[in-house]
This record gives sequence, structure tokens and C-alpha cells, in this order.
Amino acid sequence: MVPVLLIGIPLLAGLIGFSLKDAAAKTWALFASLLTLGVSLFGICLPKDSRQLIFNEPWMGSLNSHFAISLDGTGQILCLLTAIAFPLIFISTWKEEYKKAHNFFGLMLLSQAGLLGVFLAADALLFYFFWELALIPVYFLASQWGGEKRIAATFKFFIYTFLGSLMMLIAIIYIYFHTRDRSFALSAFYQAHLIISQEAQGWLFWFMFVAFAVKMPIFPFHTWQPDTYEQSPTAVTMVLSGLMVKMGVFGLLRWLAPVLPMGTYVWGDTISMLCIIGMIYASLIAMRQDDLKRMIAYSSIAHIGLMCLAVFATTEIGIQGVMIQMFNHGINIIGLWIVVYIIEKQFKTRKISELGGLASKAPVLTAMLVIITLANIALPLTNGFIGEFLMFTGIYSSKATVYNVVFTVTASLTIILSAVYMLNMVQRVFYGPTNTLTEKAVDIRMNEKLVLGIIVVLIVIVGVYPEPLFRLTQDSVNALLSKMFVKP
Amino acid sequence: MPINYYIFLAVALFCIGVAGVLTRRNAIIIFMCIELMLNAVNLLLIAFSKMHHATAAVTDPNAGINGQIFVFFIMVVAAAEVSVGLAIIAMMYRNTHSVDVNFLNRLKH
Amino acid sequence: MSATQFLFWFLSILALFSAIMMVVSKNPVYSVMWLIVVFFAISGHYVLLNAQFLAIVNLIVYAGAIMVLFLFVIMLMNLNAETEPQKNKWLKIAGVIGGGALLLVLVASLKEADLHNRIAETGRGEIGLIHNLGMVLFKEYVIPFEISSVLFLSAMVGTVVIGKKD
Amino acid sequence: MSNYVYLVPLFPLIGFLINGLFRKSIPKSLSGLIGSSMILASFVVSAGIFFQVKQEGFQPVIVTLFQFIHADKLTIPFSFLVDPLSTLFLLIITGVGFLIHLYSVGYMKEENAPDYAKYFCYLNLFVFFMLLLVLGSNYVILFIGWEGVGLCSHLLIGYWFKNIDYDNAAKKAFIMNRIGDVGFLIAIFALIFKFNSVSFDTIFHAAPTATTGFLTAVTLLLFLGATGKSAQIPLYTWLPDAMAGPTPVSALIHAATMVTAGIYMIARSHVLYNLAPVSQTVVAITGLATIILAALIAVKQNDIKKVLAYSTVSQLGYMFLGLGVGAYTEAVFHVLTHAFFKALLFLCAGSVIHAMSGEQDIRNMGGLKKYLPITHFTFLMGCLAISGIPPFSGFFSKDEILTAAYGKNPVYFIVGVAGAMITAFYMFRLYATTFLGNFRGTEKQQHHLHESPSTITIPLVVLAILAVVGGFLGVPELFAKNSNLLSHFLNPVLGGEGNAAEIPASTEWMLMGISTILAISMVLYALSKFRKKPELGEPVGFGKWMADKFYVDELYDALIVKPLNALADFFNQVIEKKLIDGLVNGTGRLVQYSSRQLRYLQSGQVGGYVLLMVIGTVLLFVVQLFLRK
Amino acid sequence: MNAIITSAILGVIMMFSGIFLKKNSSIAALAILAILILLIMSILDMSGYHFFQVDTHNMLEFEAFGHLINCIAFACTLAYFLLNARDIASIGNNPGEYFALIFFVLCGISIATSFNSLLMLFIGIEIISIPLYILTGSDKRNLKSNEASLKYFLMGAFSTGIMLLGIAFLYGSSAKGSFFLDDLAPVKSATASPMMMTGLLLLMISMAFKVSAAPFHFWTPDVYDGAPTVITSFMATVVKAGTFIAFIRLFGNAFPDIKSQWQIYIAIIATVTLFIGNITAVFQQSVKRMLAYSSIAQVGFMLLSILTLNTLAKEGILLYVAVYSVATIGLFAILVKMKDFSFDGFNGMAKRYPVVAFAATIFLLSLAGIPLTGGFLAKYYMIATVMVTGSYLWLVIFALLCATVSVYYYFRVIQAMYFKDGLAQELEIGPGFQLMLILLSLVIILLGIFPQLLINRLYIIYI
Repeated sequence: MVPVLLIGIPLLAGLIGFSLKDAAAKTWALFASLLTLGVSLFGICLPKDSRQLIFNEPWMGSLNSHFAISLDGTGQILCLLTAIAFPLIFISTWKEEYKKAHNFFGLMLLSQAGLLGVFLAADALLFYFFWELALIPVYFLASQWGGEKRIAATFKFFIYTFLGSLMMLIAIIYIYFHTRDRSFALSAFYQAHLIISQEAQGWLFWFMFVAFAVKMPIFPFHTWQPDTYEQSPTAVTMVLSGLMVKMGVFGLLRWLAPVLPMGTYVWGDTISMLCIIGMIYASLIAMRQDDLKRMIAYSSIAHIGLMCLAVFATTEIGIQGVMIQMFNHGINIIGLWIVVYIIEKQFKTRKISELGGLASKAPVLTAMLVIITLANIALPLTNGFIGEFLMFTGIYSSKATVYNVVFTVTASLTIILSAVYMLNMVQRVFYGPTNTLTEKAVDIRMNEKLVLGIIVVLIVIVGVYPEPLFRLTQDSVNALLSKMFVKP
Repeated sequence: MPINYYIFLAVALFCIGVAGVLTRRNAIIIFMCIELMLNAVNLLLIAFSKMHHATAAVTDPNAGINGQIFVFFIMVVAAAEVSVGLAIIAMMYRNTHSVDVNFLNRLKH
Repeated sequence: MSATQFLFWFLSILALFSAIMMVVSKNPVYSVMWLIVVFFAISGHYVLLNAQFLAIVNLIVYAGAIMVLFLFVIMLMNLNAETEPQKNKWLKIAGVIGGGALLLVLVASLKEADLHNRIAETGRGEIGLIHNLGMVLFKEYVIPFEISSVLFLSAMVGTVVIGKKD
Repeated sequence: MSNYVYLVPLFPLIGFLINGLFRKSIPKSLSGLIGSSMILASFVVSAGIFFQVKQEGFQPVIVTLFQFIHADKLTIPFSFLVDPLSTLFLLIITGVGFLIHLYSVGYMKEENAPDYAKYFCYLNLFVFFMLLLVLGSNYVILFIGWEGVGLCSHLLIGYWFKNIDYDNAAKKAFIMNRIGDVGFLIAIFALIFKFNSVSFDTIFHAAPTATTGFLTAVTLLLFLGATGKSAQIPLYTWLPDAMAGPTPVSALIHAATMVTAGIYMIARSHVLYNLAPVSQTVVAITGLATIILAALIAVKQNDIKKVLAYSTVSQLGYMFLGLGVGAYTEAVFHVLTHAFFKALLFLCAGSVIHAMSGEQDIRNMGGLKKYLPITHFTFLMGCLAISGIPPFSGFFSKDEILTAAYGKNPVYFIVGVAGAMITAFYMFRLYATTFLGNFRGTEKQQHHLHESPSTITIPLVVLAILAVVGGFLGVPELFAKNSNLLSHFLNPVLGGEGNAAEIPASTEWMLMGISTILAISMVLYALSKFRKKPELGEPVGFGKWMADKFYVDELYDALIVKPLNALADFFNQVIEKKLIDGLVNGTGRLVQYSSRQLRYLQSGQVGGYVLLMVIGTVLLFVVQLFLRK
Repeated sequence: MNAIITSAILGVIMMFSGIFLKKNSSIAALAILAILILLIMSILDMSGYHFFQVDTHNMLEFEAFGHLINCIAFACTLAYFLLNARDIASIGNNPGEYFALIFFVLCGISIATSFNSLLMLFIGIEIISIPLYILTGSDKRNLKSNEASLKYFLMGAFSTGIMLLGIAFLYGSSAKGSFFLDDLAPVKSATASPMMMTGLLLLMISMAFKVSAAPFHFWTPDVYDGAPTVITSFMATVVKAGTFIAFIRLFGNAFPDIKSQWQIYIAIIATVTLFIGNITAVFQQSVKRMLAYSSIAQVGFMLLSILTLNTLAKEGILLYVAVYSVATIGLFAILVKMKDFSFDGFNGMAKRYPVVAFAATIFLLSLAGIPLTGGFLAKYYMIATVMVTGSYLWLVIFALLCATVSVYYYFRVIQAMYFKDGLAQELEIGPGFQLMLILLSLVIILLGIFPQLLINRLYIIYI
């Protein structure tokens, strides 16, 4: 029942939201998202084998597709992230005045429903449905409330992802016809690789991977991202980079690597190369960005690249790291966006070169940002460290490739680079003397303080005592790994 | 007569009709060319009907009669088409005083 | 060469020739005339093939009714040679080539058809007689016969809608 | 007692939290008090631990707080290791740390309350991480402290963040450390891969099973980390810039404690190094090179703190030399003494700067002897100690390292002694130029020259005493049997002389003599050279090279920074915008274009349409004809 | 049989209604009533209540599939009337006749969905075509309308000629010398004789023309563009559906055994259709014309079902026809109310007419094949039916690439409605109209989530 609620609450709330008055819609959305958070927490507290966590009803008879959703380990952590993220987003942008606000919040909730659906679906067709359902509202949000070049940018984003998901659709159908009893069920998909030949797995892999690679995004499928992030309203950017990006990694973990183990194994090295190229490439570009949003966008590309790399290392430690890092990255980057949002609200600019010296005017904001930054560059005792440490360990001890050491070493260069660009940003925005623009800067308001406070607390807690997350993900990691192919 | 002769004759007439449609601009002439095509088909059908008759007459005295019935229907339909077609052409002539199919060329690209 | 064969060849050549004339002649009226000749030739073929009924119908309906209708229209619009603007040369050539190409491919795809032993018998067989046709038409083909009334009705209505002045 | 070891880092943490969270509300006096008292508390605890540890037959204790990470078969507890080595460092950190906190209370008076609180909260945080570093019972905890202290040094160097240069220095420090840290991290990954654990005891027990090649790689990577943290070639350039921070910070972080983390770490993993002779050689040679390079640069520096910074670098070089030749105890001993006298020197410098109201250039000083008697005296003690004049502390520690170096390879010894001579020279150049001669500063400065307040002078005195007598903790066996308390104390951990070669007593006497005589002569030469006419002009020739630090920074800039930026720009402008994005948009444009062209098929002319249809038909038939064959 | 006879009778009734009823609105009302009757009749027919027991001498053959298609077509027509009946009546001066002709077309469609002999196919197609020639030209004063009707007529007649030639060859090659679909295919040998292939190809080409598949589609854009918008709506949806079913029925019942020999041509035609339809649509400036091209593109997808002719194909085409017709009718209904058909004409629609904009968005999303709309499942079936055969994967990929292109031009409208601001033009629409649009969009979403509501009807057997 819990998964149904998780999807149903935001869905219904969103639909209702369309009909509300603007002011009411805002409160309504916050309320709904908090409710969702409560449900998801409840679901996580339930015992792993509880019947409450699974829902399965026949859906499209002739296609033998079921409305099957289950809140298992892989999804749990991301559902938690999604459930946490939305209230944070709503609170942090509480003061924002959207025109047609009821539509805005309605769409936001719909996108949440879609995201949760993606993370919960246990049926390929359903997964595809939610995959798109999450995309459409975000598209509307971004091109309705975005910047001046929004239409072109977001449309590019839409075409990109749509093409990707169509490719995935082909793969899904192909696999569906090769399951034993013509079914879309996840379990059936996990069996399909026994029937599908290795060559077929080879090309199927790409068909699926493209969809996920675009979402993550992996070099060279990434060019939609900076523009879209730059043009979208910050609230949407948070959804995009904090949550939707995870759809890609999640898809990789749950729908690709275990479903096509041979394909994944065969192409592993190629993809890893792409990931590493992308990481370094993005980090270098991030060093030269002057727009805060673009800078963060590229840094996100680099971080996601690492996750993808760790997935293809197919080691338990690595994948555990990915799971945890997905959560952490979501939290951290949302924090960063909030800071960007605050800055943009105050100074009407995101240009790093036009800012400076905020530290003396807004010490609290500075402190918060510094902590989030440190988490982003994976300093010990922040959540970032846990994830990246595990992932790197996993990559190094990977049996899936013979280049594990090379990968580790080259990838670890980004540890340095990330420090370079993040510190640059902090220094040029917050340190140094104030200028005419930042003269009359004021420190953050209560709601922002609250949100950032929560984020910082999460960062530190997870960084110091990650045990709960380990326990949350342990089993599902084993389950996934048991289905992947690792050369003995 | 060998059936091939009829086939090739009909096809030839048909293609002359097609060529006419392609080369002329006068709507009426084009329409007449189309009529020619139909007649070619009629001829072919009757030839076939006789062919089938020749092969199966012993078992079924009416063998191959369908072809001729079909021709009958084609004529019927053709007549109907002609009435409509000429009406359309007349309407166009009334509005433009031309029967040139390329005279009106508002709809393109 | 028997009379039948002679007639066959004569009618065929006549049909083809007058068809070509119909296409090439500048003056629409001539075209109509040539087309009527074609119809007569074809009717001749029908007679050869012992399909007298259709031969007659062809003459009455086509050569009689339809072509007269055409003639009326042409006269009505008094179109003569000058009134028809000519297509430019290249399109004409393209058209001819197109028709020729179609002929070629059709012939090519039909020539393997092993019909050398099949013949369309001339001068014999009762099926072309009005009696037999009638029997079949009003037995097996009564449904299409009835339904074609709908066709006529719609054609009639259409002609009225289009034709009547308003 | 040692089960309460977690109290030691806990106190500074509390101090950090209090000062950090209530920085706005609490008054200066209180925050200073909290800051220092917390350190004092943990010093007391550590002292208690020390007395327990130094009893005979003490077995190292591991105190586990909680499971930090466990994934797959890898479990990393958050646990502390109490043994002589860590205890010794506890004492150094908390002890010296406390003195410097005390000193700071006076030194930072001018700051306004929130910044004052911020300063102490950073300082406490630093101590916390430093303690974590030395207490950690496995490499990951050590690494946590490792990066933590890096962070704090970054924050403290950039303490006066309004000054862009200081920020740059701070950034440089952090990034250079990060480079080293990556090496460290990779080493940890390798260790995990090999031994499936990160805790010291497990690894050290299993180490002999690993191949030498593997161990060499790991130790070299660890050493890379150490060069970053402890400012050795090639990653030393951040330390001199780090002098941008407040002087006490330089004293605590960049002289006494943090920079010695590398030595601690290598001493910790000496088991691995003993198994990897190649790495040892590398360590030794790097140490030597650093000694000479830094010393030479120091000779021509005129900023009082810069001189001390470079001398720190070269002193650290001695420690690495010691580690390289397997004289771990000696190295640690030098860490101890160096902590005393270098902290002392820095604090004196601070006192001088304080008195000169911010002036740091020694060419504008001189003759301060009579204005700042206490400072002058303590500074002199420091100089003697660092120059290795018997019986000051520096003499013993440095000498033991040199002796051990000789045992390994006479060349090491010669170079080391040369370094010692240069050290003596520039230290006394500094001393003479600052305190002797007559005052060269402005009237205003001269007007309010004055001895610093007691909060500043007391630490000086204490440290001076330690600098003088500290050496007797490790008197060589040469003088009296079992006189080397330190090595006896550390024996359980570092196993006495490690694999340093034994050399006959007579030779040892001789070496000691040589080095001593040379050092003293250099001291006298420097005094005679600079007491009357200090060099004030711009250096020329080789001197200029030394003064400009052999252009190492410029070299790095040209070799690494510039190309990297160029590459980044290339990616950003060409690959990203032109190539990839161009490709994507190009597809779109292609569709548009073909659409515009295809439209012309729709000519609007029936003839054309029919023609196209016929052509289509013909083509289909052609296909069919082909397929039929 | 119910459908055929009833529609004919109703046609006649509508024909005379013009005489007795003066007001357009009342004629429209009568038409709506009539179509309702027709729908009910055919539903009854499907449910096994045959009112007219006629021995068709095997000329017609009624089966669930055909009945279902009839129902869909009539239901769509009902929706179409409910939305646009008044607009139809006000095309010209003889409203009764327009409706009469539409009913004759429906009669033709119900023949085309149940023919069993080439003769009936021919007559059915003609009964569909001839009234359409008229309706296209029904806006007599409008030269565009004249031109469209002339072009349509000439090319239509031409394609009829081709079709007849094809039929002639098939007749010649059929062993028994009959026009029944069952007798056309080769008896013993699984390979078609050259003459049969010739006839089959010619027939395929003419059918391709009727459903406007490239490269025989050239009449479509001009005719759709020139015809009165209401009529375009009818032609692009119900008529296209009917003729397409004739197409699939012809090849499904006549030549299923020699599929392997003609599949490739369908594949070629489908490829060309997808390419030309989608690519050309991209650059259109008028939404009406864009929809014309999009209808071509959609046919490209539908053709995939003829390619395979398996169960999935039958189910899929059913869904596809229904969803596509509903969406297109909805869009045209909006278009009918507009003066300016250019994309900019839609600017700011969302602000002024949120309901209309929302419905239009759903329709467009469905046409673009976005999940949760029926359009997605329709496309899904088309892809699946090809993929299950294991061959022609390239065609699937190509089709999906084209689908991506189609997103471009469909979303241009959405962007105009929602993201571009501008003065939306005045539309005279009542609440009923808006309600109807909402209903249609709900139908689309419903079919997008529960397709079996429609598909399962195929398998319900009535005695």
C-alpha cells in the first residue's frame, strides 16, 4: 500500500493543486510533500519483507503488463531523497512569486509523482510510463517559468531525452519478446539474459544506455544540461539536477546492469573511458565558467561520471558507494542551488566575476556554503567523502576491468580539480573585498536558514555516522550484484 | 487470339492514357485520357473473361462471366464519375474561365 | 491470316493510332472525335470476343452519352486550340518518358507470365450474351447492383450541389 | 585512563562548537578563555595518558567509538590507538597548542569579537583534527585528520579573507595538500585492495606477505601525501606563502604540528618502509634536496617569517632524512625539539612584528635588543637550538639524524652537515639583522617599540626553556647508557634503531665534533658579517636566484597552471561549443534544411504530382523486377 | 449489413431534410440524431442483432473487426458532428446535401470494412471518393476549394484507373477467374505468378494513394489545405481510417500466405512515407497544412501493421485508428473555429482559453506518442508488431527517429499556446464545445491507460 500512497499523494495533490488559488497552492504543495515524506519514512521503517511495500495488479491484459510497484532497497534511498528534496525546495523558494503559481506547484507535484514512480516501478512498461511522466511536467515548468532563452534550451533537452527514451523503448520491447512468458515484470527481465544472445545484448545495451546516459548525463550526451540548468527556474533546476539526474544512474543500476549483464560487461571499459573523459573534461570546463549555474552544472556532470564509473566497476563496495552518493549528491547539489538562488535573488546576477566579499556581509550564508562546498569536494566527515571513498575503493578493486588502477588514478585527478573550481568559486564570490554590488548585501532569511541548516545537518550526520544508509542499501546491493556479470 | 496480344494492347492503351494525363493541361482532355485508361482496362477484363471461359467452359458454362459483369460496373461507375467530374470542371470554369489545371495554383509547398 | 486475325490487327492498330491522335491533337474537339474512334475500335474488339452486350453498352454509354457530354461541355466553354496553354517542352517530354517507362516496366514484369498456351477465344462462347449476363447480374451480383444505386445517388446529389447556381 | 582518550579530541571539538555557534553572542574574553582552557583540559588528559603509557609493559590500547564504514568485507571502525608514539604527539600538540592559544589571546586583541571567536573556533577545530590524525587507529581516521588539518590551515591562512593575496595563499595551500592527499588516498585504496583492511595492526602484520613492488608503490604514494602535508620537494611552495596567516597560526600549524603530520604518518608506517628500501632512499634524497634548497633560499629572504618558513622546510627535510635512513626515533625526536624551538622562533617573530606594529621586513629593524629584551633572549635561545649548538635541544636531535645518515651513506652526512652550516648562517643573519646593530625603522615605529604583554612573553619563556633543555630527553647512548629516554619510550612502537646501521663510537664522536665545530664557526662568521653592516641592497647574481626562490613558483605556473587553463579554454570554446553542440544543433538544422527542400516536391501542379506518382510506380516495379531475379 | 443499409437510408433522409427544415441548426440536430441512430445500429449489429438478413452471395463478409471499425468510425463521426455540425451546415447553401454526402461516405466505409470481393472494394472506394470530391469543392466561391476539388478528382480518377488495371491482372491471374479475395491467392504454389505480382503491386499503389502514403500522397496536402476545414477534418480521420481498413483487409484476407513477397514494398512505402511526412511537416507555416503532413506521417506508422498482419497488428491498428481520429478531430474542431491557421495564431491561447489549450495539448501529445496518451500505445503496438517478427528492425528505428522529428512540429503548437505570449484570436465557442473537447481528451487518456477497453471487444464473440 505504501508505494501506492507514495505515487498517489503527489499525483492527486498535483491535480487538485491546479484548481487552487495561488497562495493556497503553495501551502497545499508543501503540505502534500511533507505528507509524502512522512509516508516514505514510514515505508523505510517497515520490515523489508512487509507486504505493505509491494503492490501488484494486472494492468494491460493483452500486453501482460502489470501495475507492479515495490519499495525495495534500490528505490528506497532515492524515494527518501525525493521525498526530502521537495519540501526543501518548496521552503527555500517560499518567497518566490510565480505567476500562475497553482499551475507551477501542480506540475511540481506531478513531476514528484513521476519521479517516485520511476523509482518504484517493478514493471518495464510502467517504468517507461513514469519515465516520461516525470519528464513532461518538468519540461512545462522549465519552459513556462524559465529564463529568456528557455524555449529553445528546454526543447533541446526534451528532444534529447525523448530520443533517448525511444531507443530504450526498442530495447524494452525486444527484451519483452525474449522473456520466457512475454512479460514486462522486472523479475522476468532479470531472467531474459539467459535467452538473449551475447551479440543482441551488445547492441541492446547501447539502446538502453543512451536513454540513461542522456539523463545522467554522460559525455558526450551532456550538452543539453548546462543550457537547461541555466534557463530553468532554480526550483526546477533543483529537481532536474538533484533528482532527475538520479533517474539515469538508477536506471543503470536496476534496469540495465542486471538485465543485460553480458552487454554491460562487454561495454564496461568503453563506458568507463567515456565517464573518465567526461569527468576530467567537465571539471576543466567548470574551472572556466563565470556563471554559477553553469559551473555547478558541469561539476555535476563530473560527479555523475564517477557514479557511472563505479557502477560499471561492479563491486559491492562501489555500488554501495553509488547508492549512498546518489543520496548525498542530491542533498549537496540542492544546497548549492539554494545558495545560488539566494544570491541571484539578492543581486540579480549569477556572474561570479560581478560578485565578491559576501563573507563579511553574510557570514551565516558563507558558513553554510563552505560546508556544502566541502561536502561537494568530498572532505572527510562530510557525506560526500563516504560516497566517493567507497566508489573509488570499488573502482580500484574492480574485477570487471583490467584497467582498474588506471581508471582510479585518472579519475582521482578530479578530486584535485573539483577542489580547484569549487574553492575558486567560494573565494571569488565570498572572499575578498566587497564591491558596489555586494555593498548592501544582507544575510539569509529564516526559511533559507532553516533549509540550509537541515542540509548541513544531513551532510554532517551522514558524513560521521553513515551506518543507517549502509543498512538501508546493503541487501539490495547484494541482490543487484548477484545478477551482474563479473569475470570469475 | 493469344491472350498476350490483348494484354499488351491494353497496357499500351493504358500507358497512352497515362502519357496523355502527363502531357496535357486541359482538364477535360486529362479526364478523357483517364477514360481511355478505363477502357483499356475494360478490354483487358473482357479478354481475361474469355480466357477463363476457354479454360473452364466444360465444367461451368458461365465460367469467366464475372469479368464482363465487372466491366459493366466499371462503365456504371465511370458514368457517375464523368457527371461529377464535368460538374467540377464546369464549376471551376465558372469561377476562373479556364480549364487549365495549372491555372489555379494557390495550394503548394 | 483469317478474317478474325485481320480484324484484330486492324482494330488494334486503329485503337492505338486514334488514341495517340487523341492525346496529341491540339483542338479538344478533335480529341473527342479521336476518342470516339477509339471506343468504336474497342467495341469492335468486344464483338470479336463475342461480348455483344458490352459492345453495345460501350457504344451507347461511352461513345453515345459520355462523349456527347464531353462535347457539350467543350462547346459550351468554346475551347479551341488557342485557348489551351501549352505545358513547357520539358514537362511534355518528361510525361512521354514517364508513360513509356511505365509501359516498359509493365511489359517487362508481364513477359515472364507463361500464358503462351492461354488464348482468349474469339467468336465462341455464350457468356457475353445479355441473357446470361442478366441472370448472373441479378442473382450473384444483386448486392453490388443495389449498392451502386447509392453511388449514383451520391453522384447525382453531388452534381446538383456543385452544378446549381447560387 | 587511556580508555578516556576520546576526551582528548572531544574538548577542542566542544570549544569549536561553542565558539562557532555563539560567535556573535559571546564576548572576546570568554571565547579566548574557552578556546585555551579546552586545550589545557585535553593536555591534562593526555598527560594522564602519558604517565600510564610510560609504565613498563604497557600494551597499546584501541578504543573503538563506533562503526564508521562497513561495506562488503571491509569494516572501518572509528577507533583510537593509544601507544607511545601517539601519546608523544598528543603531548606535543596539546602542550605547544595550549601555549600558542595563550599567546593568541594577547596577540589577536585587535580583532573584533566575532572574528576573534572565529579565530579560536578554527584553532580548536585544527587541534581536534590534529588529534584525530595522531590518534586514529587506521589509515582512514588518520586521513580524516589529515584532510581536516589541511582544511583548518586553509581557513586560518585565509583568516583575513578581505585580502585577495591571502586567499590565494590559502587556496594554494589547500590544493597542494590535495595533490598529496590524492596520493595518500590511492595508497589507501591499494591497501584495501590488498589486505581488505585499513587498520594499522592488520596491515603491518600482513605486510611481509605482500610483494616488494607493491609495498614500494604504496610507500611512495604515502610519501607523496607526506610531501604535500610536510612541504617537501616538489610540493613545498605553499608553506612560505602560508605565512599570510596570523603568526601564532604559523607557529602552531606551519611549524610545530601540522607540517610534522607527514613524519608521523611515515613513522607510523615504518614497517612498510622497512620492507621497501627503494622508497626509503627516495625519502632520504628528497629530504636532503629539500634541506639544501630551502636553506639556500632562506639565506636571502628579508621577511622575518619567510626566513623561518624556509628554515622549517629545511628542518622538515632533516626529519625525512632521518626517516629515510631508518632512524625513526631520531626523526620523531627532531619533531619534538623542532616543535619547541621553531614555535619559539615564530612566536618571537610574532612578538617582534607586534612591537613593530605589523612590520615584517628585517631590513627595517635592527637593534631591537634593547627594546625587547625578553623576546631577544628567547629568540637567541631558539637560534642556538636550531643551529645545533651543544647542549641545546637542536644539537642532539639533528646530530643523531646525521650520525644515522652517515651510517647509511657518508654522502648523506656531508650534505646534511652542509645544510646545518647554512642553517646556522641564515639564522644568525636573521638574528643579527633584527636585534643587533641600530634601529633602521621609521620614527613612528621607534616611538612605540615596547616589550609585549605577559600573555605573549610567558609562552616565550616556557618554550625557550623547553628549547634549551628539551634535548636531554634523547641524549645519545654515547654519553651514558640508557640516557636516551625517548628512544626507550618509543621502542615498543618504532623498534629502537629500525634498520639504521650501527657505527663505532669513535666515528660517532668524530662526526659530532665536525658538525659542531662547523656550526659554531658559521655562527661566528654570520655574526661578524652582519652585526655591523647588514646587507640591505638588492641581491645580485646567484644571490638573486636564491632571493627569488629559484623561480620554482614561476616554473610550476608555466608547466602546469597555464597549460591546464589553456586546455580548459580549448575544451570550453572549441570542443563543447563548436564540436559537440555544433553536432547536435547541426542535426536539427539539417532536418530544417531538408524540410525546406522537400517542400518543393509539392509543386502544386497536377501534372507534376501524377508524374511523380508514375515515377514512384515505375521505381517500385523496377525493384520488383530486381527482386524477382 | 445494418450499417450499410441504415447509412444509405439516413443519407436519403438527410438529403430531403433540406427541403423540410429551413434552419441550419435543426438540420444539424437531425444529423446528430441520425448518426446516433447509425451508431446504435452498428453497435447492435456488432452485438449480434442483425435486422437485415440478406444473402450477400459472399460479396460481403461481416466480422468483429469490421464491425468494431464501423463503430469507431461512427463514434468519431458523432463526436465530429457534436463539435462541428453547425460549421458543416454553414459551408454553403445546401446543408442537407452535405450531410447526405457524409452519410453516403459512411456507407462506403462500412462497405470497405466488410468487402469480400474486389468488386465490392471498388464500389466501396468509389462511394467513399465521389462524395468527397464534391465535399472538397463544396465551398464553391472559394478558389482554393475549387482547385482542391479538381486536383482531388483528377488524381483520384487516375488512381482508380491504376486500381482497375491491378484488379484486371489479379482477375487474369486468379485460377478460378473470380474476384473473391479467397480465390485470388495462388492455390498450391506459395509463389505469386508475375501477373499476380503486377496486379498486386498496382492495387497496392492505388490503395497507397487512397490512404495518402508516399510517394502517392501528393494530393493530400493540397486537398486538405484547400477543402473547407470541417471537411478536411472528416477526410483526415474517418475516411482515412475507413480506406486504411480496406487496405489492411484486402491484403490480410487476399494475400496473407505470400506475405513474404510483398512485405518489402510495404516497407519501402512506409519508409518513404515516414520520411517525407515528418520532414516536410517541419517547415510548414500553417497548422492546417502541418496537420495534413502529420496525417501522412501517421499513415507511415499505420503501414507497419500491414507489414506484419499479425494479432498485434490487428489490435494495434484498431487502437491507432481510434486514437488518431479522436485527436485529429479535436484539433481540427479547434482549427475550424480559428481564422488564422498560422502557428502564431495559437500564441497566448493558454491564457485566453485554458480548456481549449489543455485539450489541444493532450491531442498533440497523443499524436506525438507521449505515454499516458493513447498515441503512445498505438505507436507501441506498431513497433511491437514489427519487432515480434524479428526482422525489419531498421524500419522500427527509422520510424522512431521520425517520431522524434514529429515531436518538433507538434510541440511548436504547444509552445505557441503556452510559452509564447500574444493576443489569442477570438473563437466563438460555447461551454458545450469545451466540454466535448475535454471528453475527447479524457477518451484519449483513458485509451492510453486501459487500451483493452477497446481491444478486448475484438475477442467478444456474439452468436
